[in-house]
Amino acid sequence: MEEFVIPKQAGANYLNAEHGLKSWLLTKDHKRIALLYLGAISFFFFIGSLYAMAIRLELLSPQADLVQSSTYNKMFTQHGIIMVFFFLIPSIPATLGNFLIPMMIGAKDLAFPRINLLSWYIYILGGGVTIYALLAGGVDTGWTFYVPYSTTFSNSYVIAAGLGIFINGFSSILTGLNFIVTIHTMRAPGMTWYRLPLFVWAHYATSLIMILGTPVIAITILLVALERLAHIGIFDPAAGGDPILFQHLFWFYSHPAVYIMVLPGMGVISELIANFSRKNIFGYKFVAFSSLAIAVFGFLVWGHHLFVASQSVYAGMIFSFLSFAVAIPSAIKVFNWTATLYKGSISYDTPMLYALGFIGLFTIGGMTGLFLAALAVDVHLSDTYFVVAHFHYIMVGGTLLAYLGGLHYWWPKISGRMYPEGWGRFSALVIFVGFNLTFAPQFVLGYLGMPRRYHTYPADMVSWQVLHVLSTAGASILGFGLMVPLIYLAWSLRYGRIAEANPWKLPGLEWQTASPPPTENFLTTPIVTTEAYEFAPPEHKSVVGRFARQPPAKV
Amino acid sequence: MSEHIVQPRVYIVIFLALMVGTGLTLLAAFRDFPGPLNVVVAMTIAVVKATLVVLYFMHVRYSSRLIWLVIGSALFWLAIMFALTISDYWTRAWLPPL
Amino acid sequence: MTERLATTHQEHHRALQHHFENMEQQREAGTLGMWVFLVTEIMFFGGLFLAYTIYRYQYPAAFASASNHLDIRLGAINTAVLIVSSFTMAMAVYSTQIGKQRHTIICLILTMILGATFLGIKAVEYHDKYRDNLIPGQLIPGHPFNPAVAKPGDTDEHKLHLVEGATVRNVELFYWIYFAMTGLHALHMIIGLGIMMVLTIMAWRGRFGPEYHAPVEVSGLYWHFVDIIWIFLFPLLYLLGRHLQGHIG
Amino acid sequence: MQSWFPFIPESASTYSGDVDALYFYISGVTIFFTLLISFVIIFFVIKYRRRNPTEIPRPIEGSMKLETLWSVIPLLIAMTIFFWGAKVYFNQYRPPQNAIEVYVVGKQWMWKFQHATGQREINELHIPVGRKIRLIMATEDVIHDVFVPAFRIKTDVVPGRYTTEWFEATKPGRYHFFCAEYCGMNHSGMGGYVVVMDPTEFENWLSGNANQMSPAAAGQQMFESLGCASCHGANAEGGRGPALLGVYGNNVTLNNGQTARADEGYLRESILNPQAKIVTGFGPIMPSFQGQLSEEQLLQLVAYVKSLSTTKTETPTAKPAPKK
Ligand code: HEA
Ligand code: HEA
Ligand code: HEC
Ligand code: CUA
Ligand SMILES: [Cu+2]
Repeated sequence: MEEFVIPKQAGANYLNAEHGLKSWLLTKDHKRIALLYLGAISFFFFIGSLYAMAIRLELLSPQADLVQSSTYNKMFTQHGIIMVFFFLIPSIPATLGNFLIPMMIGAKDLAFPRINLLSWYIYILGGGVTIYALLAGGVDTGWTFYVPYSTTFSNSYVIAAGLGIFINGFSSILTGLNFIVTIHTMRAPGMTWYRLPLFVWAHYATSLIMILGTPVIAITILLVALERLAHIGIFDPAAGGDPILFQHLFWFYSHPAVYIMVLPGMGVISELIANFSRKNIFGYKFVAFSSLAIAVFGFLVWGHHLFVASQSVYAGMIFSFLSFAVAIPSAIKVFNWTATLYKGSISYDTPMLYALGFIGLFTIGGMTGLFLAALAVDVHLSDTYFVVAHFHYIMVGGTLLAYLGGLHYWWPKISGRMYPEGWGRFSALVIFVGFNLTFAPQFVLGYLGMPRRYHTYPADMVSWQVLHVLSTAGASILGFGLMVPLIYLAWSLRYGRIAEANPWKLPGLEWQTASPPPTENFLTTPIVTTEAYEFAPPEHKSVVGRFARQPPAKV
Repeated sequence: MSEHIVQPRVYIVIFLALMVGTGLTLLAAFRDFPGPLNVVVAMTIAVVKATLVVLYFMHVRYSSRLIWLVIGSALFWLAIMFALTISDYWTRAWLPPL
Repeated sequence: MTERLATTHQEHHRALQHHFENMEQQREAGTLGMWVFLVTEIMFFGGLFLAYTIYRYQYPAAFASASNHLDIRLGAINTAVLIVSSFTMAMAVYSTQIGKQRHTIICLILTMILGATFLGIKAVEYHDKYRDNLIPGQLIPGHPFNPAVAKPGDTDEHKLHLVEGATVRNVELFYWIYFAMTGLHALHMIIGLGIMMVLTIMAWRGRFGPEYHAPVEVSGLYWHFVDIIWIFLFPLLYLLGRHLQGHIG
Repeated sequence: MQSWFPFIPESASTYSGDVDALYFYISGVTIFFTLLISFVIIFFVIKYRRRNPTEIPRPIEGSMKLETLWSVIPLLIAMTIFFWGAKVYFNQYRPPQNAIEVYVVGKQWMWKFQHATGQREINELHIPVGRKIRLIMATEDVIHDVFVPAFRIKTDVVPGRYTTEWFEATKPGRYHFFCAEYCGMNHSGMGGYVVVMDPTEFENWLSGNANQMSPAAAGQQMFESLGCASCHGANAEGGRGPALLGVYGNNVTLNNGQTARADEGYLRESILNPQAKIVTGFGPIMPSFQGQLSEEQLLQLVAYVKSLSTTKTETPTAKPAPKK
């Protein structure tokens, strides 16, 4: 790969190629669109976090003291809706994925740049409609929109919020479509499937879920909105409809959607683990195909959300069985990451700290999923704080950490500046500690019987309050920890050290061009002749001992 | 550009087959077949018609394996959705008392 | 492996977008993109088909009665209309492939006329349902679902003839699904007509030819897909209860 | 098990021990794997830390043996959890015979209970220790859920049908129960207590509240007032409609040749949507009572029809259940 011509730093890059607001709002450059997403997604994360803080404050005491029940219900609903649909699902794919997939496969752009821009506008439109719903009075159905509460009994802005999610769904579909077509048709010469970075594999699997699952939630939400509008009765028992059918349709998407949320994170982690230990990933094909396996099996387990919902006992058993089966590909990933560290050259840079944190927290989050997949235990744990802890462990401890890790890792490429390493490590540590303090107590709380979506709880449960106080304390530390990167990343845009083209000295294609990259990524179409994560040239494979010879100096 | 150009002759044959299929399904609808056979007959004809459209009008017969894979996965996922949802409705009444 | 990529030195086609290497890649991406999009459409309609299946299994009699009330003649005519339009669409693709743009334009216009005919007939059917008070729920404010039910022996076509075991409220469920499915289908037809309008204009301006016809081809895929949906909707909605007509209670 | 700080809730039903055992087992597996992975990672991270900025470690390709090992072992462990969980769940969800039945109606945001002997309660349920209790649950509006942490049980209450849940309490006491399916504004207030009493105490409680009409008796009155009797006969001995004696708990032959088991759900459907399943030998003449009955009244009618059957359900007297 020595033959790349790396553009001079001072030359034109995607950031300064054009100027003015219009050049951003009408851009078709995947890198600029990624930044548009980054901005919008951060905004939604901020809103969602405010709700989280309000929830935690309210739960400090058993009584209602900050807000009324109706407000509390809106808080967790809106927290859930914003975090899931407008933050976590688009987070890694639409920002890092958008930015990096074309670069990683050696393409100039995604296959459909205009559609890419369109999906951002759709996202903004969907987000706008949802924000309207929040401002107009909010929704209080829970992010799951269970009928008949959402169709007939709720007095809140269900239609507007549903419409927002419906619209946003098309953004997700179009992103997935764009990724799939791009990965199939736009790979550079020599970029075979097995040379793709695992980040790309993970996004391929994610896109599969996006295009196969999202249409189903779209039609389901549409039916809920119509039912609410016209009282037609498709899910209404009074007309012969069946509320459980809604739950099937909802979870047919929403369980796979949790893998939309975690697979891109896993892709980031594969990159981080391999690159920061300077090793090829252990069992490349297993890690690659486990992503596909998760995407496929992920569609077979949705009924584990209905174990106590009066689903057939036998269907429950099938779904439970399959839920255990889907744990295996995740296990394969965890073990392969761990094995990759073996005899590596491990650096302690901030992205790696996030990656290591991810493995631990994802393991806990995933393993607690097994409690919930075990039928008899789920009967006790369903709809308690155990579930809340389970999914925050994966979504916050897992995906959010992966997102932060990836953002730090690629920050030099994206912005052309380095972030301050010391602050980075410091905040990674604070976040790790704060996170565990927030959500570990909730496991205990859940087994003790505290139901979720509860504004108040019995005052005689002293142990419950103790755990809630711990959790709130943890959330404050977590919140502080999250604010630090927000500040120093913004700071670094101006004052950070100028980044080299390849600050981490890595073989990935995205590092073989300038930081920030030029508009069409590479000056000439690259020709790929090496495997992914190939640090040492092939002739070094035979060398005995832990290290190969000194590498040929990279530019 | 190695693309196959389907000749009008083929289109006409398929078109006629589709019309015949429509006629058949209409005729079959008024006959009382035993058991659930009415559904089976109607659906078989519909599937055949749809297959003809996909293979010839949509050129899939001459397309790459990738396109076959895409269509196959759509059908596979549809089957998952139906099979597992129906597994619930179907087995609800089975539970024997203790 | 030192040779540079064979960045085509041949003349760039003016329709080639900057980020593609050549027309072949662009066409491949377009076709794959449309197919992937159709997959999402299949899943989109799939949710409704699933609802249909579950409820039909639970309320076969009501579904048969409701289905029998639909106008089978109009339904059958519409099926034929759509099949013909699929044929003309296929011919439009063929004409572009062999470079006869005038034929393309004729075929597209025919397809549009047929599509519009379908929608017109659908509108007549919807109006019939409106007249018989079969619009479910409060979909049309002030015009609730309230069909007249025929007594045994009564042959009034505008009344609902209930098959043994059917109830009116489950008939309403059928009509809900009927309107949701045919409504979404019609929406897709309307979008298809819009696309075809654009294609016609492009063909008029002489944009297509043997090297560049992906837009016509890809739109054709879409149109055929809409046809396929109808191929399933017709028997499911119009036909499956017909043999029970003798059992009207 | 109550240490200085509780990590598990009180355990007060025959089922809670089973759930706890499985819970501890999975906890063990989880702790084992979490510690294992953490230790290995920390060990590697320290041992193989980067010592020289230019070093490049030797690539390692992967190992089929290891991959198999760490797929199969977790799979086997997962299967033990699956089978254990399924077994306990299966027993928990099969309706027991000879249980004391309590009718439960949930509505935003309260619970109404009615004992077979007529006592009504709101947000409180008194039951005897050591007897199987079966809750037959309906809701007037949205989905609710009866969750008793101390018994480790939970089942949604779904509009349009009956769901059931059963337990056998092992320790007298007052236990919290909660609504565990989000149901709107006052969801977190929709709970109360299950009061588990000694048999004699319970007997006293029953007789202290004995002035209410039993659901079956109330159902019988409605059977007349709603005109059911005009078709089914004053004593449900049959007429234009089928006799209802001995229907409950048996198989009914339908006019399409199929059979249906007459459980509570069937009786409910027969009253609300009589056209759905027609008894063989009868015409579809029974009118639907949809929209004319509250869930409570419906339960009373069902209770009455059930009382006509020989498949006896226990009455909540304090006789200890025959132990086998
Ligand atoms: C990114 C999000 C995410 C992910 C990845 C998962 C992953 C899993 N989830 Fe989770 N889940 C949610 C988000 C997620 N979940 C959310 C949001 C809810 C609540 C929704 C709501 O109601 O609001 C929920 C709820 C939920 C329930 C329903 C609980 C209830 O409401 O009653 C269940 C039940 O089975 C479940 C199971 C699982 C399982 C088995 C996995 C598995 O995929 C986990 C697999 C991973 C591992 C197992 C760890 C790695 C493995 C090892 C380290 C090796 C050792 C392994 C073995 C010995 C097997 N989840
Ligand atoms: C991506 C998904 C995601 C994320 C990131 C989070 C993040 C958090 N969540 Fe959330 N949560 C959900 C998804 C998520 N949650 C979902 C789906 C539900 C279910 C909803 C339902 O039941 O319908 C839920 C429900 C839920 C509950 C249960 C409510 C209930 O059932 O009654 C609780 C309670 O503690 C909670 C807490 C938190 C906390 C403390 C965080 C923390 O991690 C948040 C951390 C962030 C901060 C603390 C702020 C960071 C600060 C800044 C960004 C800068 C701020 C700057 C200034 C103030 C100047 N969440
Ligand atoms: C107009 C006459 C009529 C009235 C009034 C009527 N029924 Fe019926 N009922 C029938 C007939 C006929 C059948 C058998 C056909 C069927 O299953 O629909 C039947 C069936 C039933 C069944 C199912 C019996 C079985 O063997 O499976 C139940 C339970 C029942 N009725 C309860 C009631 C109750 C409770 C009421 C009053 C609220 C009532 N019926 C009012 C005529 C009537
Ligand atoms: Cu009732 Cu929650
Ligand atoms: Cu799930």
